[in-house]
Amino acid sequence: MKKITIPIGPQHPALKEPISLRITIEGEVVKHADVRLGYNHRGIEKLAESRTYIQNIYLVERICGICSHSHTTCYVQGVEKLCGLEVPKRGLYIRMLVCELERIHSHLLWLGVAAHEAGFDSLFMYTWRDREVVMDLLEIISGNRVHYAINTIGGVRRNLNEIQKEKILEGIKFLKKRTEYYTNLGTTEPTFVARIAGVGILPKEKAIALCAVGPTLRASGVSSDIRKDDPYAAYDEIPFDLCTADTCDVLGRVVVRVKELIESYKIVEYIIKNLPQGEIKVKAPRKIQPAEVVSRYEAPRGENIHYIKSNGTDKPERLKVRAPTLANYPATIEMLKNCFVADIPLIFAAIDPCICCAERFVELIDAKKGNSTVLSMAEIRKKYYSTETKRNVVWPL
Amino acid sequence: MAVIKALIYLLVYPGILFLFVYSTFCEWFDRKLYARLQNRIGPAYTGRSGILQPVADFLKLMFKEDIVPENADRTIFSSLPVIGLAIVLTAGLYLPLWNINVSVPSFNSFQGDIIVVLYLLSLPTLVLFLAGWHSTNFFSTLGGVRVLTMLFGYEVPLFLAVLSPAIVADSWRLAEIADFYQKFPFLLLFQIIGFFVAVVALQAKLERTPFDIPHAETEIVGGTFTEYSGKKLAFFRLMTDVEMVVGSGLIATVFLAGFSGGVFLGLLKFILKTLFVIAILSLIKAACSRIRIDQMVIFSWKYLAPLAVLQLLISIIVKGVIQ
Amino acid sequence: MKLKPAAFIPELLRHLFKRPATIEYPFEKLKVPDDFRGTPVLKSELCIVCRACVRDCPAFAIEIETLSEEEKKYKMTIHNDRCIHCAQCVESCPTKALFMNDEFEIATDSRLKLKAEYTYTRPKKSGQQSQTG
Amino acid sequence: MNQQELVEKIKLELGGKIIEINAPAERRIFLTVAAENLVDTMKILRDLFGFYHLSTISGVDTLSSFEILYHLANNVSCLTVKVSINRQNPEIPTICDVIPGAILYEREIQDLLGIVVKNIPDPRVLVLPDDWVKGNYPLRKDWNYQAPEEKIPGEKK
Repeated sequence: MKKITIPIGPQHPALKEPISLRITIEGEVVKHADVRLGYNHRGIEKLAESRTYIQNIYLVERICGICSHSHTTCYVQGVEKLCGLEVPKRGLYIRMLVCELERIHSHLLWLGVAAHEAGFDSLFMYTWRDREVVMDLLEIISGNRVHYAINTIGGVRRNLNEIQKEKILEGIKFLKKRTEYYTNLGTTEPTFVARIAGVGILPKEKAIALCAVGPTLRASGVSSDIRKDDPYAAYDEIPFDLCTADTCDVLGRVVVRVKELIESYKIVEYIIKNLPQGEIKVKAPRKIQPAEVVSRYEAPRGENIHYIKSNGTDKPERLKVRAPTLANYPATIEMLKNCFVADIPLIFAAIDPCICCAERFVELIDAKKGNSTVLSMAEIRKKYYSTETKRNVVWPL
Repeated sequence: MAVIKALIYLLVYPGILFLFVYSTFCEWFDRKLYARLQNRIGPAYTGRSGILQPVADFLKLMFKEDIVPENADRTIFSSLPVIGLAIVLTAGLYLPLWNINVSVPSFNSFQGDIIVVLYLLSLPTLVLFLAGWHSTNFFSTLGGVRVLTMLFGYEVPLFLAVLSPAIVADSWRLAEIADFYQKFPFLLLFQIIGFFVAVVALQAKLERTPFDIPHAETEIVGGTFTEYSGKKLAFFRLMTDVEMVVGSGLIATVFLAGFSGGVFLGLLKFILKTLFVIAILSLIKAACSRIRIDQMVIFSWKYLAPLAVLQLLISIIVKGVIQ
Repeated sequence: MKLKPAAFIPELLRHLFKRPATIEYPFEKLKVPDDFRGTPVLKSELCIVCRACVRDCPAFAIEIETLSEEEKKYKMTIHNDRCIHCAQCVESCPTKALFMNDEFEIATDSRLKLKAEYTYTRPKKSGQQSQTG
Repeated sequence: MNQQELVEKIKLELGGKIIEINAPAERRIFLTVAAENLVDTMKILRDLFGFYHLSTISGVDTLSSFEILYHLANNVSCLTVKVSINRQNPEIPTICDVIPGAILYEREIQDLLGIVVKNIPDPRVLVLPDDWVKGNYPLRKDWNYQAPEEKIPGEKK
């Protein structure tokens, strides 16, 4: 059998964002996978060096649209540590509340995307409809659906009132019921289970060696969660369980995420019931003495780490961001080997890829080179499709 | 007179015009029902509750830019959509819609027309395979190969299931089979297994979830249709719609006792019965996730084919008891 | 784990008789919450030209031009085409001269239409304001 | 094992390899070693202390040298191994043999800071475009990017 290489991306219906996976297949079986980044670079790390600490909150928020709160919290925590601020309890609790609501929305979104990649559009529609509930809650709390902008250095920007609390509890009650229904459905519908069980195997040792993070790692049976390992905010005061699965496949990742959803509902309820009174923020200085800090955060997709170095001015010397998706790419390549072509979107979606999260380094516009070359379709074909690989697809059975 | 009648038959009812109008209506019905099952609105703006949306889509595609890949065989690539559409339209003519008197066979109703319809319904699959193969795109080629692989899965169960009512009715003529079950409707109860096998096989033939493997968009982009655009894509979409009407019409004829009662009552029955079959197809589409090609072949040979054989056995026994 | 074929069908059929969850958007609209962060608006009579908003805006969307130093006449331009609706300016403003309204359908065909300009005199004790926007 | 014990044990095991070690905050340790001791240090940290997880590799350009920071983590602490290298001839050894998951981060600092990672298993460009002009390393402090002037369509100046 002859091998051919097919491009999945940078534009492909399975990918919601641009990334290029070069897949070498033999018949319907994937033999090798390679990943090429760089389609979505915005130069955020470079840009952060020329902006003040306050402006950078909103800059890091725009690293990702789905886990926007995770980046700001990670950044803000780091800056607070740099200038030694003690954030009031109420502020921390509201911050955690948004964290968990964001986790709920991200996991529901992911469940829908996974269903869509498996061709299960009804489940996709239903989960996304129910996700609107948590989106509305976030809008009520923060004033916007995607970029909540609730964090500021030294606390949070908005307080919570009784009506909002009630609405949150109501929404969580509804979502709890729905999530239980989806768990039942997702694990009993034969066509869906057939697609996700035993697909994308990542053994425990491989997961550890390749530095996988988040649900991908936990689905391989490793109990690692920054909220437990390295409690930030006030997570050490909140009772919750760490969710793992040992099937090491896509089904395991679904199970981990659904379990985490249920844990998140519990955390939200706990936070609302035990919300401390008091201030929500303290005043922050504009300039920060030279120091360095490593801030870690458990985003819905896994460990998010920011390294911040200050130099005495009101701008950081260096801000390094590592989003969870980048850490999961080596593991994904491992998972893609020897799977079917049909499983590629599912396996890739199972790490919950956020490509714009993972790519934030460099602006790509070359100022000197103004003229772009226009290639005709024929030239592109000649360039990229050599004639000998034209019709050599092999019979799959 | 015969010529005029034949022309009306070919061009108006139940020929091209009727099939076009009705298949776009069926697509709207399918889309609307699918949307409502998913708690959405579905097509809403074109015409009353979006009823003209499929026509609008068709017209829009007709005016879109039409691109033929450089390396593709131009003639074959361009002619395949038309051939496919012609095949399914021809198959539509054999549905016993205008057979007021069964004892007088009209020119399109003859012994063995059920075989002809089944054969004509197999051809679009080959057209799709050729379309995929001639697109010279990796995704299309993969789609084409998947089309053919799937054909070996569902075709045998479909044939066995559709032919077993014919065995009981002791005829290979669609009008006669329908007429037979008009007289003995209770015999249809013995064909329930066959009905479901045929519906599932039709779902696979129409490449709808859970069998939309050849054009699974999240896996192989557009599959067979990746390189098709403009008019050609419009024809292909129309071909699938007409195929859905003809396929559900065939199932309605052999399993739901056909469309007796003259032109108007027959038309009403035709619409109701095909919509019933399409509703089941939509429900299956909404309730399942796409399976893999290997799982599909295993499913067909492990469950569908044995069930079809079982149905055949039941039919033979029933026939023996009747006689 | 038990597999149940067609486990989804009862739920699907139940929804057939329910109202759709989606709405026909341009004709029907959802309500936004009270403190929604829409478009920034300046109450020019309150502005003391401290330039805190200009300093903190992460998108450099606010500009204050001095038209005349003696008359204390200023022009603030809010570039809504750059604005990222974070409401940091509202936060930074010491006199609460800026606020966010609940407008979210601000798409237009030209970026030039998105500029909001306010010409005003800084209030001393009594000040007259003129405003164009 | 708590943080203080961990620091003491690391001091004991690594001995002379340590240039500096301090623990400024809870669950945070910063450790400075020389570039030639990096791989050994990583091996010891992984095998004896369970630092399997490499969170990321950061590079800082301090204008006099490059600081490469390896953020490792286990369930007790988050340890940052700092390596300072010469700015004229920036070279570090690869740690992919010790931690295979480091490959993407090494390729990233290779692209963005122009640091040569010796014996890297996969030296291809990861994030920069294929037609990127060689010798431009965007995250270096002396590399400045001037954004083109903003032109709004239809604007009269």
